[in-house]
Amino acid sequence: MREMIRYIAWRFMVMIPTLLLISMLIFTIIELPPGDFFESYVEELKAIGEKADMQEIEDLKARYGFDQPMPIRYLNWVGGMLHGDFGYSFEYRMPVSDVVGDRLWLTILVSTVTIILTWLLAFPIGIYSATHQYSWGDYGLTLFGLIGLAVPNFVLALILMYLANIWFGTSIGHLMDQKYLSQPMSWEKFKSILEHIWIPVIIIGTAGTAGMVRRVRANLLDELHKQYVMTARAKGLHPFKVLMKYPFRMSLNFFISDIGSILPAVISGAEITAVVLSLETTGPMLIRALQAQDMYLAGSFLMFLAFLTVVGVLVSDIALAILDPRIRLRGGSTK
Amino acid sequence: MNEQTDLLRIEGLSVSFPLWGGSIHAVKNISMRIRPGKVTALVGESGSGKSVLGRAVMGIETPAAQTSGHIFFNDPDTKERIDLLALPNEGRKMRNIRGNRIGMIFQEPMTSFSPMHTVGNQIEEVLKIHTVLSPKERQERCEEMLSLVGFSNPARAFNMYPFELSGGMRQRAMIAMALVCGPSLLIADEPTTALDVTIQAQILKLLRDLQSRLGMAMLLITHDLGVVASMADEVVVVYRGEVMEAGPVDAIFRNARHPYTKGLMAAVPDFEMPRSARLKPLREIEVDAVGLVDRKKHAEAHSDVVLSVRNVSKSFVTKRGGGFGLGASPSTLAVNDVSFDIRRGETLGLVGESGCGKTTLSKILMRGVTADAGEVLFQSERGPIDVLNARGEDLNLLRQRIQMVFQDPISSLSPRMTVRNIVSEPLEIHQRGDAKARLDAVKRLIRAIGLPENAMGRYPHSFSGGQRQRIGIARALALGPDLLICDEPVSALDVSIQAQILNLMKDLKKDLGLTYLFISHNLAVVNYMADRVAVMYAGRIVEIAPCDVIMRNPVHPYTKKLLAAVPTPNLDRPLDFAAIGQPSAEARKQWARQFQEDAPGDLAHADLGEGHLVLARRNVDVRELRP
Amino acid sequence: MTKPGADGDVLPHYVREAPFDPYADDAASGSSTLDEASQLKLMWWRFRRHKLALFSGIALLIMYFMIVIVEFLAPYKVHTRNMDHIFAPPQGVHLFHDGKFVGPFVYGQKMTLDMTTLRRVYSDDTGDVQKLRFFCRGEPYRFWGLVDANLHLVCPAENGHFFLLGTDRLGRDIFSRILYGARISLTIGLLGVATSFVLGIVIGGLAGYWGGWFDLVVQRIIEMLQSIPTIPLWLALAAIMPVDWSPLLVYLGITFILGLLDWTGLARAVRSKLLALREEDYVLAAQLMGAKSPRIIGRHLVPGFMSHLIASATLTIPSMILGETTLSFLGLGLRPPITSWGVLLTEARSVSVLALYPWLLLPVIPVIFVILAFNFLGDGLRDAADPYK
Amino acid sequence: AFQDSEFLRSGANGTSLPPVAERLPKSPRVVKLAESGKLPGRHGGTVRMMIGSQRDIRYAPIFSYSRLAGYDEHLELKPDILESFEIKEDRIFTFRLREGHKWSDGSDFTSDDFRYVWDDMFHNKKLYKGGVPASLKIGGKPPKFEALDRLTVRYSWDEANPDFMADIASPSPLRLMHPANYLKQFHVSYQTKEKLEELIKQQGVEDWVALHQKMSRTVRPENPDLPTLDAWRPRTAPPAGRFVFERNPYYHRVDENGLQLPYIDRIFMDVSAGDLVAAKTGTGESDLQVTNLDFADYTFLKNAEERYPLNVDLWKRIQGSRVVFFPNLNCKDEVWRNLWRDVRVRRALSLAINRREINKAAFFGLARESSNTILPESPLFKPEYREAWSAFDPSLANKLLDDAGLNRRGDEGERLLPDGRSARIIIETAGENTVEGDVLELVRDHWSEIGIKIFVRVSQRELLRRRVKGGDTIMTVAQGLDNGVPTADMSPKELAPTTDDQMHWPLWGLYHLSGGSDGKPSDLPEAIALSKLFAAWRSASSHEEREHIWHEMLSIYTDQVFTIGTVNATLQPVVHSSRMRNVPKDGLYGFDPMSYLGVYMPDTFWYDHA
Ligand SMILES: Nc1ncnc2c1ncn2[C@@H]1O[C@H](COP(=O)(O)OP(=O)(O)OP(=O)(O)O)[C@@H](O)[C@H]1O
Ligand SMILES: Nc1ncnc2c1ncn2[C@@H]1O[C@H](COP(=O)(O)OP(=O)(O)OP(=O)(O)O)[C@@H](O)[C@H]1O
Ligand SMILES: [Mg+2]
Ligand SMILES: [Mg+2]
Ligand code: NI
Repeated sequence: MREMIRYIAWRFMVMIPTLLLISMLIFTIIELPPGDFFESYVEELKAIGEKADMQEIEDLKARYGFDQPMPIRYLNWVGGMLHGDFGYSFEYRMPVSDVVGDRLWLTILVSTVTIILTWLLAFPIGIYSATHQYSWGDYGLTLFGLIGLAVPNFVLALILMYLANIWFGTSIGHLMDQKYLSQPMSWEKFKSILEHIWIPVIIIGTAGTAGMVRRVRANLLDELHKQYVMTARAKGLHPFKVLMKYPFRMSLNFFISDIGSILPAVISGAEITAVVLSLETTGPMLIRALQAQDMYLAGSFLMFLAFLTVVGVLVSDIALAILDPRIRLRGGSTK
Repeated sequence: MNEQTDLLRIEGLSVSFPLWGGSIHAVKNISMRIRPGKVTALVGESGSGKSVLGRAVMGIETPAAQTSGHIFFNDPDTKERIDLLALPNEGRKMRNIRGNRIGMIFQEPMTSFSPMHTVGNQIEEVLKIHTVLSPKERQERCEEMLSLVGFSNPARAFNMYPFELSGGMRQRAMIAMALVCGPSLLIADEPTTALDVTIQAQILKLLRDLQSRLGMAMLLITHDLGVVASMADEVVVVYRGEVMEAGPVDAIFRNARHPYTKGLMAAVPDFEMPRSARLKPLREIEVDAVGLVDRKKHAEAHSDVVLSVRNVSKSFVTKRGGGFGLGASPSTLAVNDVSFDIRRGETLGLVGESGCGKTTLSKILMRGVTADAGEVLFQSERGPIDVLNARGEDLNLLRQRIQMVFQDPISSLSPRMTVRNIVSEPLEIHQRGDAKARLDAVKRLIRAIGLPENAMGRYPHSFSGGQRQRIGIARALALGPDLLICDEPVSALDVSIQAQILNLMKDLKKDLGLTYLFISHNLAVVNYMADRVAVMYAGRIVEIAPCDVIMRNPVHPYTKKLLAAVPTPNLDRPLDFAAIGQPSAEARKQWARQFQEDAPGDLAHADLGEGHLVLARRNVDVRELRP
Repeated sequence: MTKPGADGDVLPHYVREAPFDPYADDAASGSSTLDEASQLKLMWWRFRRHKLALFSGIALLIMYFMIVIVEFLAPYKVHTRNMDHIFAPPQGVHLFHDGKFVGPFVYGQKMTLDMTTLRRVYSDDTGDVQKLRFFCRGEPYRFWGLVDANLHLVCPAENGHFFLLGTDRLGRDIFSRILYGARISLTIGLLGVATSFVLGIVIGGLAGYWGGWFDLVVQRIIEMLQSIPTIPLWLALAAIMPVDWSPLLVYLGITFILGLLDWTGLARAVRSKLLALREEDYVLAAQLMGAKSPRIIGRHLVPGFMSHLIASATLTIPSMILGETTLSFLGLGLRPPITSWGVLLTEARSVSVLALYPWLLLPVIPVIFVILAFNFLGDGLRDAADPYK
Repeated sequence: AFQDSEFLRSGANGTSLPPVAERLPKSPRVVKLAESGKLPGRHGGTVRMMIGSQRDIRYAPIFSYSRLAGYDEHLELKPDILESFEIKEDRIFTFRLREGHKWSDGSDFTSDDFRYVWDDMFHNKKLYKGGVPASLKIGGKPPKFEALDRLTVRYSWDEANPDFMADIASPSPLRLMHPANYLKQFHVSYQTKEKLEELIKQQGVEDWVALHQKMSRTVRPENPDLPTLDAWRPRTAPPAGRFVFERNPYYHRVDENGLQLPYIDRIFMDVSAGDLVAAKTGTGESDLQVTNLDFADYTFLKNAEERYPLNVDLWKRIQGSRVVFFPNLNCKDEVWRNLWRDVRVRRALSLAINRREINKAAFFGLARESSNTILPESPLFKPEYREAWSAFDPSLANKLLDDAGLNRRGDEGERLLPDGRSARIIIETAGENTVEGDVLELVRDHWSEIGIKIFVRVSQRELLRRRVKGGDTIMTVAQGLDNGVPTADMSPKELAPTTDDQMHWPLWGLYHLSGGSDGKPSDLPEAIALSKLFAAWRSASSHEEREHIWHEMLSIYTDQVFTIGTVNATLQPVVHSSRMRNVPKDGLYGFDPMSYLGVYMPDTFWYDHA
């Protein structure tokens, strides 16, 4: 136990340089495409023939140090973030934290609902598939899941959206009817959200669920024949409980090792879907920010994801050690 | 009908495993019975279907197995007669019988526990399923059971993970698990193979007690005819899935009639045997020991000591038990300041109590476990190699020159490699010969250990315990090492096959000059094999001497107790459970003062001459030690 | 054999009468065909039993063979436009005309322009029977860009048309385009899968097996890579790809780099599995035999969770095949004239296309088919490698 | 006899307002609908529109199109906010405001609002570092500003500034006036330090400059408090998914019946993904949609007419050409540069394009095959401009190429360049629409007929621009002339090298733009001629003279085929609720000078039987 606490503390220490490195990486990635926000902004305006407000652009450029060399800009950015100042969105012309606003909550809503639904579906189905290998049920569910996997998300999104509109008259796209968009929460709005949310959840969730089902199944199949399963059966344990307590727990290994990337994966997997469905989540905003090189918005957002990942990885490592006592996190291999 | 019916009647049971191009008939039309409160011993050659039969009774054979026949179980509680085979396999009724009415001790305790859960959790589970006790009561019951099976600190053992236990400890935990519900039938598949004779006696005594107190019947599957003689009421002898001879224990032991039974009896090594005599296996396998392994004659090293061990220590910290960061986790001193030499061409026997650190020690010698302190030197033709710190070429050399047979055969074999790949792996690693030469070598080895050649294409899990053990031996022999560390190499073998293997090992030693470190609980085997014997107790070597000396003239009280506890396959010399079935921690208190340790560092080795060393108080007079 | 005495009786001393020969062949052990077979051969034998997997494997082989001779199989070339058949719906293949058997034929399509909705309306002209020709001379092509030829498996009737799956907005035959698209979809994506697998297993394997500082470093790298979503990476990569690369090369590069970045999830799974497995005795046994890390990982540890690997691989394939659909949403990725299934699918990017010309979604079918095939193949491989089967 | 909207009278919104007659200027602008063939209407209703992103609320002031002076449907310049204006020698511009005209908050709109911009903004070194905006300077010199009285202002230059009025009437004009009353609170000169600090903090900005900028933005109406003169005033502060605009109670236009415009009370701008707009419009979620729709969506939308109360019309786009090939006359590749400078090569490529096929495939045959030039809707149009080298004549093209020295052929029948390379053009595009892709697909075949192979590369727009300017591209694809319906009074700058955005001669354009400090002077006689003509236009003093110059430039431009056009007058679906009146059946669709809907006066659109 004490070792574990020491390990956690130590890992927290390691997190600092990791995050620093990540921030550098993110910064470079954002800076990689040629030009900066203002250039692309001006280009975009020009494309439709509009003139840009050069005065303000010059001002912003100077204020945000676009004339300064890259390392200085990097330091400014990181320094700001440490103070809780996530920078300024040029596109929205307001502080990043204001821009993200509601979207963050909606993103978290969609993501959690998706993740939970994925788990709720994937585990039972995976277990069923493994224990009833090659039954019709197994084949049917596999087929279903794989079709979900094989149809690109955007196609699925278009189809569902179209059908939902035709069958249920659900308005196309978005997380709620547009009339509720900037309204405070109300029963009506909630209902509208419920009416809309299932589409993105299904779309984002299918691929993940199918993948998870296949993985759970595969891992369980590997464990089902182990001697300790026999032991457990010899105790007279109910087969389902046997399954849950022993092979299933063993097979969770892969799942737990992945905790760190679940959230980022769901969020980035949802990006295209969110764009197609025009969801009020952070995905489209991130893509837009990236394309427009609205660097503070994109950067801070990516940093947020990175932070989630890093914490997720830590949680995953700790959970692994708790799950499987054989795992020694610190030591090297014996030999 | 008689008033007292059979507890279990097996009628015409057959079990077969489909396999490529045919199937394996592991059990062929066997009928037998077990009477309430009695012990039926099932003996037979390794691979003859004993374990399969046991599993079939429990209904937990792999689904791939095809089973036919009847297994009637007369539940003494409900007075019902149930055909276990006819019950739905995972039905409530069957589950209620499993673990509750019929307990099972698996042959391979090492792998039978889930590595993810503590021993306590897994034992307690049985109670959770079948009783309505509160968690606290359950834990108490478990701890009580654990202490009955010889854990000196049951509360601690409760919280340990299986891989933190020694082989014998796991086996005892397994026994505790099987017994914790007080079943009316216990299927004990080799319950004492990993136990030293003193603990074995203790366990047998426990079983006896339960038998008489609760009327528990037992199907005792064992190779140890001594145990059979001491425990069994009826004996069934099986060979290749069929019953050869069956009858009351008296009839079998005093009047064995079937050639197989007779052969079995004859193959038992015993203390009276001259050391040079060969054991008489049922079937002698012609093995050309020299041609068997590809052993390059290396230039003889200067020293006649192959391996010298100096002051080696190792302690383990357990994963759980330390509470939440409070206080240091308790650590076990598994090996405590051990020093000895192994001379070229000799066999050093290592015996000792279960959990005393033999396996740990042997792994340290192989660098499988890193020692906390100490030094191990291996003498090669290139001069001495510091085993614990060797690198590069030296290490590579070591890996070829020292091989090990693991105590736990199944877990030391990669589950996803066929036997052929397993046995040829060392050859591949060290690039001996080409593919064809390797295949030939594998074939020779497989034959030498008495397995059919078709075993090569099968995976480890489809073998019997004894067969797997032999695969492990074949693998260890493949490279023709200088030093072979055998951790209980024959514990799962019936006496006949054991004789075969021991003969083989002796031949190799004679012809190729192999050196063995031979860890065993079977003192008769040690007596037969070893030139010198070291006795370990609680991480220390308490006595080391040439074999004869130890066997006839032991000095240390533990050694004495050990020798007294050896069961013999002789109905006239049953074990005196009352005397020897005493837990070792208690026995220790009765040791003479000169062997007791009051403070660390009290004890040192006293030289009694002829290479006979005994661990005793520093200042003790050597003469005092001799009784 | 005999009964073991009646209930409760004293057991009679039974001795089997049959002659006993300890040297007799062990009848308990089955055949001997296995003797010499290597593990691979054994697996192959077992794989063969898995009919669905075998079938899938063969189907995939056929598909891979087909992409070699696409020019011959496709009735049209990939860019052949039929300006008079823009957005033509799929043509049904008929066998009987007027109750008479004619062999496979299609009816000619009549197109009328609906000037209010600006839509081309097609109807079957049942008077115009266009018999399909087989092994025929049709549109000339350059086989593999080397040999000029004009032999096709099937061609439309002279002066006729044959659009099995309809046409797109430039009147290009979707069926032919799917066939051509297979070339890229079935090859490039797999490169990414392969890269990410090799890396995932090697790096994850070493990290899990060695642990210690190596693991620490690898885990931090993984954290870094995982924390950056693919889309910014894509954008950044696309920006730094040399501009004078052809789109195909760029896509190849991106897939490859994605493969280089995609290994993290797998690596973590491998690692965490190995962290547990490396404590097993058989690993110790291999170590003590002197096996080096790659061998231990490759021969002992990785097979232990083959199922997971196979499942992961089959799951990655669709995302690689369809990877470019995401890319094209960002305005990157493959572009016409390069044709892949993903490119074909992105043509159906809007609800209006979906509503009006649903046949543009047909390229989904080969994708589903391939993924199913890979999946069942994976199942078969899994079972073949499973010793317990 | 002025009438108010129910919406305002109900008082639900805002505090009670003065009666409508007091809110209107003394002499409001009376829009005579019946005269222009439209129907006078009634008040009421809400219009839902969709925008592709939040920043597209910038369409609001464009649609609303209230300018000091603006174009009408016939592109004639009329005073709008101004009561009248007076121009002398194209130098002196005198504006007269309407008496009693008020900002949307009820404060007076006077010459002080101009003065504020001139003195307190343009001449504030903090707000405008470079002083008066460049577009107001002629020959580097700003005009003289005078506020003659409360309602009269004057801007006068030393030289002619013929662009001034066009700029004022453009979709996004330079703002000469701002609500001084409101803005003074954010200005150091008028506000106490403490109060300013407080406001800065409240708005989360860094200093008063940013504060002032933020509060005074008009291009994107993000500040709902900023008083406006537009028909609808913003009510929503971003970020939001729906932006609400409400009628401006002080709007200065009335219809002939005395109803204060706009008819429509509210506008909702709903943010949606650009790709979804068509789909949503097709399900009746938009009452008036022009942006984010494409010709390809027409069929879908038209089908939706059956299910939803929609009307789908087709307007004409005013671009000179929908897809244009720009040979880069400034490219680094010397061989190509020389070829491009040879007019025969440019003409040959133009002749080799089968424009009919493009029209048929991509535009249902409804667009017009044309070079990149002005449309018949422009008074300057002549058929010869359209037909210049735009017929499909591959044999002539072949001949021209042979003559130009590209007569050697390679193995695959492709022409060889003078240096022996095969004639392969890498065409670069920002790849923003499918039409371009389709046209390229077709042109690939057309040009391969004359032995020219093309390869398409897509890069990001900025990257593309950079490469063009750097001379790294040989040929690019983009849209044609922005304004295809110019009058002689509009600047012909697009025809001459004037900016570095001109992808056929970026360096020459840059030279002009930088006043000679950057780029390169054009050395092609025809280009030089165009520059000269452009200069002449700027100093021309009469309409006729300008018209003459226009024609001359057009004829050089099209005859020289500096840019290779394909089709123009492509169609743009415009969707409106079937109950909405006064939306023209066919209009011209474009940014400048149409301001999209602007010149058609959306404030006169109204709902029937609402
Ligand atoms: N799952 C299986 N698949 C195929 N064959 C099996 C399987 N399990 C056991 N066998 C075979 O059945 C036979 C009997 O095995 P069993 O384990 O019962 O032997 P045993 O009598 O217990 O031997 P030992 O004393 O060595 O433990 C052996 O030949 C073994 O190879
Ligand atoms: N990985 C471990 N973690 C913690 N304790 C361990 C570990 N391995 C062994 N031990 C402890 O070390 C002691 C010695 O174990 P070892 O396996 O060497 O015994 P052994 O002499 O081989 O016993 P047996 O005869 O029962 O196999 C035991 O008390 C055991 O609990
Ligand atoms: Mg057995
Ligand atoms: Mg041991
Ligand atoms: Ni209309």
